[in-house]
Amino acid sequence: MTLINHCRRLVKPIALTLGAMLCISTLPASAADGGAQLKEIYTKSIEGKTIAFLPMTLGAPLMDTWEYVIRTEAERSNMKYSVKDPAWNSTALAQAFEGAIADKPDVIIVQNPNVQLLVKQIKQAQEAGIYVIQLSMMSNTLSDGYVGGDWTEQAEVTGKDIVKECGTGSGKSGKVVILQGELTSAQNVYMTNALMKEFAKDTAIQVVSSQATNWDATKAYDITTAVLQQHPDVCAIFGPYDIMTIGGAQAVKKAGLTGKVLVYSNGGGYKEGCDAVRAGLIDRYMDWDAWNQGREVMVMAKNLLMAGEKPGSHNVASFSSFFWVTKDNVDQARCTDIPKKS
Amino acid sequence: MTTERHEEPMLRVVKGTKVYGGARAITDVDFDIGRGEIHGLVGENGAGKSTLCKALAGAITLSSGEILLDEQRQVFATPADALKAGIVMVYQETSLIPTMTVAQNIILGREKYMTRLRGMYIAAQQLLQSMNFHVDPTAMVSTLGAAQKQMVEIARAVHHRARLIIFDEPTATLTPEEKLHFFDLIHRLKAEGVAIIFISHALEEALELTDRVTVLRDGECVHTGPTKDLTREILVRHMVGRDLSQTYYADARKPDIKQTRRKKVLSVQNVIMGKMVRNMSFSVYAGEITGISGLIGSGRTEIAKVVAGALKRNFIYGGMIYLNGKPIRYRIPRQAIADGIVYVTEDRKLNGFFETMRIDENIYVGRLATPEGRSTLLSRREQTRVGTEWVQRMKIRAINSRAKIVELSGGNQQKVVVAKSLVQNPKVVFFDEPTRGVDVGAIQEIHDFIRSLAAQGIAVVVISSYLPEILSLSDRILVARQGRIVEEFSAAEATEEKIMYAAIH
Amino acid sequence: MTEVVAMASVKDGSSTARGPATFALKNVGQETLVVATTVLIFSLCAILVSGFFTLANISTLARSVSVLGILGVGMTVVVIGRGLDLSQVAVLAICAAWSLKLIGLGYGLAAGLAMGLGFAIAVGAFNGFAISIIGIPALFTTLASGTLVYGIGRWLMLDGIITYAPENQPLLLALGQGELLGIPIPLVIFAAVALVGHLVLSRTTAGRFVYAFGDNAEAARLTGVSVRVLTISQYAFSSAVAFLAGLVTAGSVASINTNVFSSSLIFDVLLIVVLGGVSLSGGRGSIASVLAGTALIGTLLNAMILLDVQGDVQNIVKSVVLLGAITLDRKLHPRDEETARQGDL
Amino acid sequence: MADTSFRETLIRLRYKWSFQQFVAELLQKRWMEPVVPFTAAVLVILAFAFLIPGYLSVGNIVSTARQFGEFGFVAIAIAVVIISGGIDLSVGSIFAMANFIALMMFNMYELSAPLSIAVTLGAGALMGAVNGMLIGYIGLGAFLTTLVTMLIFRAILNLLILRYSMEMAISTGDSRFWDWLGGGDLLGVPANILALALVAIVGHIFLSRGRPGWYIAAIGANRKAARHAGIPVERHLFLTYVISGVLTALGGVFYAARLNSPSSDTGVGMEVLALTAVVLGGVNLSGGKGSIGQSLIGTTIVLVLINGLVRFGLVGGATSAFLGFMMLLAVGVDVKWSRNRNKAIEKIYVVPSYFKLGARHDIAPDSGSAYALNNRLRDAEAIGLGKLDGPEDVIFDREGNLYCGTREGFIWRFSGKDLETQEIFARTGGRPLGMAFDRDDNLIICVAGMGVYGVRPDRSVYKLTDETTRTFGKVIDDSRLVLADDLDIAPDGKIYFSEATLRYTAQTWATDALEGRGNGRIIVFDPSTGKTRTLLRDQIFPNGVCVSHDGQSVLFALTWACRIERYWIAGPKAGKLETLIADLPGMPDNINRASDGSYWLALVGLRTPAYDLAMEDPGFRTRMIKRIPNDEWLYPNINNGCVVKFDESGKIIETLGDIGGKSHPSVTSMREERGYLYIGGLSNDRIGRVKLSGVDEQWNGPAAYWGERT
Repeated sequence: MTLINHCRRLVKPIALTLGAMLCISTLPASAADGGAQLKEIYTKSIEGKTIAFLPMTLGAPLMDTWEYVIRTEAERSNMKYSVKDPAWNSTALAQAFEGAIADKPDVIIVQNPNVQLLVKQIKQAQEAGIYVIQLSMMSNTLSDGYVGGDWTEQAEVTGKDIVKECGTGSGKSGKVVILQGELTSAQNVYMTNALMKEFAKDTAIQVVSSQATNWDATKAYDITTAVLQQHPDVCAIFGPYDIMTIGGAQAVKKAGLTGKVLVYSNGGGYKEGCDAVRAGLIDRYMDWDAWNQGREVMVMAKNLLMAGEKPGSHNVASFSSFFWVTKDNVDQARCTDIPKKS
Repeated sequence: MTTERHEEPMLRVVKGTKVYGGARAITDVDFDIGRGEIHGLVGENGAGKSTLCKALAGAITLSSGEILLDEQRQVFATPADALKAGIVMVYQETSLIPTMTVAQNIILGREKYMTRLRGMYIAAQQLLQSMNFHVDPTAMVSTLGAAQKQMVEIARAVHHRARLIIFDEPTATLTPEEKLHFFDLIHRLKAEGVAIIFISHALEEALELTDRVTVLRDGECVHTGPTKDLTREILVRHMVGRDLSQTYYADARKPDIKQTRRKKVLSVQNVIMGKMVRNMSFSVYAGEITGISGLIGSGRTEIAKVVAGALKRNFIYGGMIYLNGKPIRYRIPRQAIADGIVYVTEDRKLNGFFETMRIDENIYVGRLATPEGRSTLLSRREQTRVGTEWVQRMKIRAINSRAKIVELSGGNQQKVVVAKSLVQNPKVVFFDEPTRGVDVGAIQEIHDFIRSLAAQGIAVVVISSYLPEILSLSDRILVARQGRIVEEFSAAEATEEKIMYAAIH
Repeated sequence: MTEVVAMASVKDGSSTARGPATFALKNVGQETLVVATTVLIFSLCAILVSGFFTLANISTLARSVSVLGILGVGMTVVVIGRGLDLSQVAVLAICAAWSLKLIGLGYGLAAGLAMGLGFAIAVGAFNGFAISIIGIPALFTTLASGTLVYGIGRWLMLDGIITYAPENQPLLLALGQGELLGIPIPLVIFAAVALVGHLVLSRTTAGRFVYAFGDNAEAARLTGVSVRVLTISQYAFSSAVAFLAGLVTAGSVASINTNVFSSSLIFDVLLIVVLGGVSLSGGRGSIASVLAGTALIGTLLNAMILLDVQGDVQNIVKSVVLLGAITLDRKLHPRDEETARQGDL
Repeated sequence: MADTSFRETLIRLRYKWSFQQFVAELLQKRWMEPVVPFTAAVLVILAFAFLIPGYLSVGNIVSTARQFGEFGFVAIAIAVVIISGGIDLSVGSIFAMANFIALMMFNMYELSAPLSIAVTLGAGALMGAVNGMLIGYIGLGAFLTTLVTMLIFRAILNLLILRYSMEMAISTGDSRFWDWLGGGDLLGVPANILALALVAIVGHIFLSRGRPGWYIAAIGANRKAARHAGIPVERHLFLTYVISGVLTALGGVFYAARLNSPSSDTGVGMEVLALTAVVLGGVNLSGGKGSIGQSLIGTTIVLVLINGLVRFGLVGGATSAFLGFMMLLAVGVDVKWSRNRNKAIEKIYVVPSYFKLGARHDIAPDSGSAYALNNRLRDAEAIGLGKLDGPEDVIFDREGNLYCGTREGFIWRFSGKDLETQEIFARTGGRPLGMAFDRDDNLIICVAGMGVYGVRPDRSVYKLTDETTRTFGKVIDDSRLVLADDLDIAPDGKIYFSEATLRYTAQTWATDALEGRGNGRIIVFDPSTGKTRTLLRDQIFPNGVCVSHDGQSVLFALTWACRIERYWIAGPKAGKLETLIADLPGMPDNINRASDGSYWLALVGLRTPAYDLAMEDPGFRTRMIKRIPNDEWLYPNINNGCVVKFDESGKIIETLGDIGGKSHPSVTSMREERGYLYIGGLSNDRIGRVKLSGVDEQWNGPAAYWGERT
């Protein structure tokens, strides 16, 4: 399932606007009794407001992390909070979004499954006076805000690393396996395309298999097993989603090739991902810190509320940072683990 | 074999042959019928009457031979072709749409592109009532009884204004009065120039109604001629292929009537089940054959099923059933079988045997379902043993006991069904139409077998609508009508007339 | 006229004995056809696809289809009994995941597995109850109970979509990853389940009753088979087998993703069952049919992975093969409109 | 009845309007089949309205309705297929494919909106045709075939999306019509709901009244029977799947217009959801039964349920759990319900009500009352003995020929000096009952089961009427004439006739007595306009009808009520109804004019104390009906009757009886002709003739009424 989508051409204007927004929002704070007045403004514009969160699903580590952070932040700020679980179904998500508009919350945080879904609904929400922030995934319509990663950039970094490890001069076979998620998901497409561009720069790199797993670890396991039989000398395996890639990594481990085949993946830096790195299943793990993204999106929501502009009048963005986690630094990494629900 | 006909026949079959998976159902049959003629088609079960008629109606296609309509060669690939040519068949197993109303069924196939429902119901009511068929046109066909379904079929054939109507045993489910209306209808149709093929078991009807009669035996045409030259005896001789004195029912009455002290095994008292069984009471004695006669829908099948646990009697006000003085109420047949009560079905194709299994496997399943035959693992030896034993005892004619049951003739299939129940060592056996669709030779064997069961001290109940069968088998005859036993005769005093009178009045 | 009668009586009784020796393709069962196709495709792959005909790959092939095969065995038993079990995948996911969770919470391996198995059997028994006693069609019952079980599992029994295998339970992982005498354990389990299924169906009274019931339910009831108990047991068996398949799945990747519920896995199971020639109208087929179907699908899938054929193209190939098989079957055994059973789907 | 006690009034009120009868009649209606799912739908909606604030807000209803529109098409598609005895699992894939193709045509190739829709529907038809070819013509099983095509269509769609998704992501078409389809409305009703309503109405008419619909249902219910009826099975199965494909594609078009997103997960699992919806609505999975309305009810339940649960904010699992639970619950109840529906109707069909008759007159021969019985009918001369089967009514023409109808539907004529020539004059079919001659010597007959028929002197039979106006607001359609009983013709030519009961037939009419309720009516047919009109409703078994000597009023007998009523058709009291004779000692049947200006009345049977008592206790009769077989029920005595004569004021003048019931046990009619009285009986085997004394020996009914022939 699509996790994140990004339109590169939007990056610059959004970044600029974000800066402007931050300035505007801090202006009233320059009065005499700064602290008290600011607190009053904050309280007035934040408390009792409603945040509606619409992820693609609940029950997966990434979404659960976001959900936890957003919920606790909202509770801390005395905001009302609601969440819907469309269970991986984009039609249900659209339905939930329309339902949310009818409920008239103040901010909707939505994870858009693809670039075209919700185009009309976001406009409708804004016309109804609701701020819409997109988390991790964008649509063709600019909403009031965006928080998430830049997939192309991440894939470029990953690709360069793979070329370095496996390409000309590394002394290795140069054989690479890509475990795609779902072929049609935009995130998958952006990452795969960027990777292939990087690989094209080095003739030694040879992609021996590029199969869809539909985000399923079992399928990744089967595919990897079969490919490793045929090409025991594979240099690197890349999977764009940690939970699914673990299946492929189990196959590597089963084949006794741990350490010989480099497993690349990325994720939100939650416990499950870190455990995989610690267990030696994933060698290079690109962590884009889902916990932090949850914080960022709440900050953005509060800023929008305090600024009080008409929804749809500004578009702001915040692109998440990312960093490599390997076995060496995994103990220093945050590896967030949300408390289990009782 | 003279046919006194002056005009060209309307429809002819020339050397019609139909082969079903190797077996010939009809062979080189020549048949013809003229305008406004009522043509009787008689023969025993499996003689090929239905096959011939289904070919005329386009339900099946002949393997070889020709059908000529007005001397034009016709190929009926589907019933639709035959309908277009004006040939309608009224099937024995009624061919109605159960989820549609009576009126819809009547006009189905001849309806307008859009139908106005109220007009349809009124028109259907007029049609049905004008034939004195008392059926509600708005009723769903699935809620009708057998006789009413038959009436709807007949009404449909009339509505279709066919040139040729084929009636396959139309009177089997009708009461004498309904038959009267039906015969009147046939005569009116004849007067309108409609040709009618009339298939019947009841030879008297055929002799009374028809202009000509064709007799089929074993798929071949053995006689065609004007009805006025025929008598019942001649017909039977043609049908059976033997002299009358050798035929089965001629001298079937048993000379000795058992009058010894009888042990009452089963006692049914005031049993009520829905609409079908209303206050049924009778008793069954060991070593005796009790015959139950009655029209279809008289509750005779249902009471047998109630006793054998296949149907449940009303929970309150449902009456009592005693087995050897002990009250019983079964939820499922398994319990009845455990107590030694078995029911041999009237419709073996529908719920009699397992078509994917061999003879011995079928019989062995029956054995396995009893408390004494129960075992966790199958035993090949036991299977072969019961298979061989019962193939011999029932004189089942097959290459061996491992033959597939679908390859057998109707009579042999019936014997397997009987064997499957008798292997369960019953104390009380209900035979529901034990010889329906069974060839003559097998009838006698099955009857002999039923008698030998009684001789062994088993209580036997035979349900049949065929009076000669009841008369020849039973020690005691019960007559069912409208869900109750209305009359009881001893074998000595019973006659066909008495039974028939009791069954309908 | 008497002569005619006499002549006819000579022929009497010979009609049933007559019957031409039938042979050729008409008598070839679908199972044989599938086996032949499998052998053909297998040989072609062995020659044409590099890396196919190696011991390691064959073992991979077998391993990858064993979950499908295990489910297929359960499904076959139900389908022979004229039923259908669409709740298998939900049971596979939820019961296995629940077991893992319980073990993880420290209930111990045996207790965890027993509870998972117990829940699975309860679901199967419920299916059988709803079908045989309430009278809801099997297709619908199992569809609904699958949804119900998945929902309850996700809602009340499990924490997230994915449940991870508890650490320090090598036995659990071995179910999916281990080997026994060089044979992958999933394959061993598949073989064991298939053997049990085969023995139950062909050597026990219960198995014979399943065939009888699937062939003619009413006849079975009248013969004295307790059809309700039978139906309940066969769905319970199917569920238990699904639970086992779930453990194998969980073992191979050390986790189980309940999202497998919304995949097309159940359709693949039906595919192998039907491909092997188990009739959906009941009473016909055997475990051997499932093995044949599994082998064909396994060979095809493995070869296509090796050839790096795109997943959707794989689906198309797979589907067209099935369509071809059932079309050929229909051509060899044309439907007789006068005798066909009503309601064959 | 002035001394009616308070308690009795209460009881009377309690039974006046019967809820049970209302329910029984409702249950008989075909559209009541989905009553369980419909109730479920209402309950679900109410539950959510109660639990979720703002659930019934306009905004939410509209947004739910928009999804309803798209999904509704798919549900109808799958319903049609299930009715045909098949199943279509490929609808989800076809839906997604249609969504994609519509967007591709409209956005990428920038076709006009109508053209895009046409192309999409064509594609839907094509995909349906693939299914149809395989299932209809090749004869594959529907479940497997559509399972496989589901996978194939989905795989092809994925390949297409893979190939075109980038181009489609950036291109957008522009059309106001397209936008209206996706988000517009007409008078607040969303566009797709309008389209769905249109399709549903047209579809419903086609399914319930149109040839293709009938054929599809017939094939689904019994394929062999359908084939025997000449239905081209293959072609209609093919057609079914094409219809399914087109309808699904239409849903896909609206989805495309609304969401504008070619997601690859579009329509995944839709087949299961649609199947759920349709089955919840009560469409029978085994084929042949079901309607569009049912599938839409089911759709409502499913969508409202999902929508409500998602809005509840429950986690995904809970939604599934509730859905699964509801599915099992609703279908389980529905299965049990449909299995027992007919049984339920049967159980509650007969609805006894409270009815109290007045005191019985003494009828003992020596009682001296006007009703005192004698044996004057016992030695009646028998006519047609043994030939006739139930001459209910007897009548004479101007020439003195005697006519009667029999149970077989024949009209017999007895002619000659001593009526010695006996012949079947005509055949009407049905059960000929009351008769009268009109001005032109046509014999007009009430034929039970058929209506009012006429026989011309040349023996040709013709129909006058077989239908009357439908009562507004009545549950069952009462326009058919079920049991036309007796008639008479007013001087202006209008035919007044009675329909004894609407709820029972000529075979089961006696059961009507157990109800003691007004189930019959008086109807008038005007031959000059050909119009039939119901005059009086809710009459307790109206039977004999007779126009008074002066032609100003119509007398009619209420059999179970033991009353004679007079209805004024002319003069100052026109339109008024009054009771002429109450509390007769027996059940009145036909009334005919006598030569001396009075009237003859047949009493079909005499009242008994036990029966009178039973009529006052509906509970007793209800128990009796439920507990014992119907041939052991307590019926009114209709085995012993008599003939009485009364004058214009209702005074009884004379009584003729047959105490032992030897020759005329029950008397249903009598006619006076030239000094004789002729007696008919519903179940008798003869017509009786009794010489009357002191009457006009030349009197002939038609001549006296219509005057000499013109």
